[in-house]
Amino acid sequence: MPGLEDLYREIILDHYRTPRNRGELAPPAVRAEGHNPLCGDEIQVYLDVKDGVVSDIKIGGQGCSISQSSASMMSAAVKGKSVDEIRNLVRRFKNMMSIEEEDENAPPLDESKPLGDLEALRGVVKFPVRIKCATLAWNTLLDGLSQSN
Amino acid sequence: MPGLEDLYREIILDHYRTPRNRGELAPPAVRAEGHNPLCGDEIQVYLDVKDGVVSDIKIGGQGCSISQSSASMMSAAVKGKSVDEIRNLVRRFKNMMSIEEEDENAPPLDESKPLGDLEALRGVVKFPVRIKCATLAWNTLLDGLSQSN
Amino acid sequence: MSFDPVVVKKDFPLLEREINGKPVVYLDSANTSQKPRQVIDAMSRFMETSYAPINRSAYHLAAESTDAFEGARGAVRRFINAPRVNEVVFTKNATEALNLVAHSWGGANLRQGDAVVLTHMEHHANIVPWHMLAAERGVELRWVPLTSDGQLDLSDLPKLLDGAKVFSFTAMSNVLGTLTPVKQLVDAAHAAGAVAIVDGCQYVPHNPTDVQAWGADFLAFSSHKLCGPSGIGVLWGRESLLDAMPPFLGGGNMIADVRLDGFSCAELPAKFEAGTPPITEAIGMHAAISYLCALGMDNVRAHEAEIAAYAIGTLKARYGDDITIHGPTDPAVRGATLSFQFKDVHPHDVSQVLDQANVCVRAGHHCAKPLMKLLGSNATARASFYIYNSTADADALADALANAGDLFGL
Amino acid sequence: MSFDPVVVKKDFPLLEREINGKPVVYLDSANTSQKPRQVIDAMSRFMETSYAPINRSAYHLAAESTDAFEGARGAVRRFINAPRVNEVVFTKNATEALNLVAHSWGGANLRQGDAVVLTHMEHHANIVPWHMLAAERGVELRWVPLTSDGQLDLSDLPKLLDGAKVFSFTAMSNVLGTLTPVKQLVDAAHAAGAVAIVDGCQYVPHNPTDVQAWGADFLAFSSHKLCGPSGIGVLWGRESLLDAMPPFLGGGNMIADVRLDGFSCAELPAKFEAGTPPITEAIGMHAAISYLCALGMDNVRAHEAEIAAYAIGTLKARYGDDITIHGPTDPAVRGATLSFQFKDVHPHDVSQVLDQANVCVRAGHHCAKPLMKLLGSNATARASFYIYNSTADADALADALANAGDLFGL
Ligand SMILES: Cc1ncc(COP(=O)(O)O)c(C=O)c1O
Ligand SMILES: Cc1ncc(COP(=O)(O)O)c(C=O)c1O
Repeated sequence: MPGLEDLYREIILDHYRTPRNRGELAPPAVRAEGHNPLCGDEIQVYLDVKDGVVSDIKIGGQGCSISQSSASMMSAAVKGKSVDEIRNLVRRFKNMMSIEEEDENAPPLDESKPLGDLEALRGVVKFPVRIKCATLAWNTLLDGLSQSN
Repeated sequence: MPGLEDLYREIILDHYRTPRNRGELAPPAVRAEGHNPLCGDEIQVYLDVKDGVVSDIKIGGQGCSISQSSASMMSAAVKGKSVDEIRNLVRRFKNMMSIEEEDENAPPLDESKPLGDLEALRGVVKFPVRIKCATLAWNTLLDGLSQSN
Repeated sequence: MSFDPVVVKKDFPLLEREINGKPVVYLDSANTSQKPRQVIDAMSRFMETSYAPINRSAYHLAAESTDAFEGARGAVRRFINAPRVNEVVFTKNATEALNLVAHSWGGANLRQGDAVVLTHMEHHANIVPWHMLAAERGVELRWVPLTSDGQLDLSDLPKLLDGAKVFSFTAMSNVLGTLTPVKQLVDAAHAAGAVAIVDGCQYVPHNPTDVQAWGADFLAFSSHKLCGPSGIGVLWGRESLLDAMPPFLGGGNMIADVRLDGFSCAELPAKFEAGTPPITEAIGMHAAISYLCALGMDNVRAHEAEIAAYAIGTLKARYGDDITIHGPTDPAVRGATLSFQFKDVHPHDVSQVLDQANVCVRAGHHCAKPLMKLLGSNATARASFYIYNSTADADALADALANAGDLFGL
Repeated sequence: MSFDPVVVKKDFPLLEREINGKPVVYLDSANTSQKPRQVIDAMSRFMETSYAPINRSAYHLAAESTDAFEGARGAVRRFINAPRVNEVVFTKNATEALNLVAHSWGGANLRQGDAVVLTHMEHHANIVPWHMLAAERGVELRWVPLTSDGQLDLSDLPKLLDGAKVFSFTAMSNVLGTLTPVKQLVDAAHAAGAVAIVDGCQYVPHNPTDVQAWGADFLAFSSHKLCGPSGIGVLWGRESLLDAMPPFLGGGNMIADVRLDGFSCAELPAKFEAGTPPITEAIGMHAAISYLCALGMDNVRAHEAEIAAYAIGTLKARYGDDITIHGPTDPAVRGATLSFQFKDVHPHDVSQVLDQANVCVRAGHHCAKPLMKLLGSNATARASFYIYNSTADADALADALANAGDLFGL
């Protein structure tokens, strides 16, 4: 069994204790809501999308250290990026979580930029039950992006 | 395992080959229909009930040697008897088939008269699956009697 | 034959049993199949070492058990060549699977006056749910008739399908052994704009199955007929159809959210799996599928065509016109399920006499009363063969039958 | 204690398992229970020697297997003291049992504007089926609130029940461990003219059950929580109610007759048991019931009251205000199912840390989201004890918890 240190990296605990971009955005910002039906974690992702760019993002909801820190890191990584860049990032993150690509016709993955803080979540793969915690925010983000179309 | 000779007594085969009281009765005779949902046996029992007496009975339907011979013997045993006598007989027959009494308030059983040919069906008890075949006609008879009330 | 049924039989502990000093000749596999040691052991081992909740708890043991459970889903996907694993829904049996489709897809899509096409050889599991729907909302049921040798009579199929919303049919008759032309039926359904539902209860255990080659929309089957445990069945459906369907049973696992004023559904397949699933049973079914795949489903089919030919040949040679075998005689269009009438002996009595020799056949309506009516009786005796039955079992059947005629003086 | 849980534990092979050299401390029995050797062996033995179809075929083996299956029904009847054996319906789990009642009794008896009363501590299995009915036909759901210590607040019960047709409630909360006053609730339901449905999932495995003493109308529970196999559950209902209800699933076994133009239903209990039932699972459940009865259900209850008191005492002594244990503290009105909040550590993380010590607890909403909302969070950690858990397991839980606070620097 892998040790807890693989899961609870210091940087994860930091994002958990001090989450970035907590809050809400008023309409016309998009609001997407995600549930982890297995454990009850809930998340709200608010997005301001202008000219194909996520100019602002806020996160609401409750969850465990993994889902909360993943949401926090995501918000930091996404803010100010273009929708295309973000979609690329979501795919990279899901790959890292060993989730198979669903869309065979997707464009080639751009892995040139470093993942930064997000790398710290790589250890989650060793705890398969927690993968759903880590990806909750990201799936909710995707939902928000498609609403903004 | 009990031998087949316990089941297929000569008298049973005789009633099977030469069933008594086959046919139908026209209305106002009562018509009751029974199914053995497990094997598909079907039976129709027609009853003329006058002044508390079954003055005539006819049997229709299809089934195996046990259900057919039981129906034939029943028709012979029942014809001309009073409804009370018949209800007593049905209870005796079911007892013989090891079926528990449902009605705790039933009157005491009169076992003074011999069962006659019906005794031959006693061997069916050793073949529990066939008990439903043997009792099909009797349950249908009960149904007919309650219709005639 | 590519496997030896006599060798296969050694994997099935029950078939070593003797009653009154004589071995059991099990010819009732169309009803339910026996279980190999591999399945029994997989279930015991799972309960002894890995049993834990599925999809609910986060500890190591629960993750292990969830993996094993979802592994079974993957095995089913491969076994029937379904495109996606989330299209595989575990039910309690094929009956629940067919009720699920009738209730959920039918409930959402069928209106007063819509037509559902069934065949005259369907099992009650593929009739009664449609009767219930018909009674509830005035749906019309239409019936594909049969030819005299027990195949589907397709001459009027386009007319029957005209305007129909559903065509639901068996891939193999549990009474006649008839294999139906599934791909052709699916194509005809689609040409008419109807969804094609395949009852694979009898087919899947005995033949290689490929839902994509068929182009079918739904497939239902049960574990207990394919050497797996009782208590679990499968509904496969196209993702797009399942996704659009309302839920069936409500409760734990099938929800995304529950509030005092309503609920929302989970993703597939959880949406259709309310409550604690048949966990150990999924493990057992996985072992059964692995067992069958190791034999090779092509070989299973070849064995059964052979044994059907042998059994029909033997019975006919021995009893001539005293025996009527229902359904097609050509082994190319039938499996090894033989319904027969012997002289004038009632099937129930036939089965009783055979039982004295421990030859286990079913007598009755086989949950196909409309077909019985068509055959002009209300019961048949049925001998059904599987991977563990050899020509010796067909001989035992033929031998034991002789007594039936004698006893009734026929 | 009248039995020694350390001795009982030796009957459960899985509990001898070690992960990373440390034994498993299984505290998730409210989710699903482990299986004793006696159950595992009964299932294996049945598949090895007696497995055959139920209620369909007439040969010796089938009669034997039918007897064993119906024997299980008799055992269930005695276990819950039901008046008649045909009132015991086998389902796939408790969820199906509750759906059956909601769909069939509710479908036949509830009309627009009718009220169904539930409690705020229900499991989704006793909520979602009523939501589905409510959406379908405009039925009103009313909720019995809770007191601050997690018991039912009955002060407004007569008002809530006024004009209600159904009162459906759990006999024991799967989150709080609360035992509800079943007889009082049944009486209140009847006084208001409502039927009383008891969700016995958590209660029946842990307490002596007597449906006649309760005077209840329906009872639902699952085998897998009472040391029996997955894949089978029970609905008990009063004969007069079951008799008057329309069928639920349609197919084989539940019919008296099927024609092209309709069908008629079989007698109880077959009417509600469509398709091939969970045969081996019934045998396993019978073995589980026999196992529990040998321990004595009074003793089981006494053991759990004791272990609940010990665990609550130990955790409180050790962690004081750092731990909040939900639900009543008096062992007289609770079972040994403890939901708790530890410092500010999220339950999911608590369970992860405990898992490092092989202490298996569930973290999540426990399929009771409305209750979670009331508790002001969306998850709890839950340790649930059963016959094989001793005070040593409570100590292991307390020990392992220390790490959770450390890790998060709390
Ligand atoms: C109180 C209660 N009701 C209903 C259920 C549902 O039982 P099952 O999942 O076995 O159908 C459970 C268990 O999950 C429960 O604890
Ligand atoms: C063709 C067919 N369909 C449906 C069924 C129903 O299967 P189950 O009883 O396992 O639900 C059967 C078997 O009984 C069958 O042979």
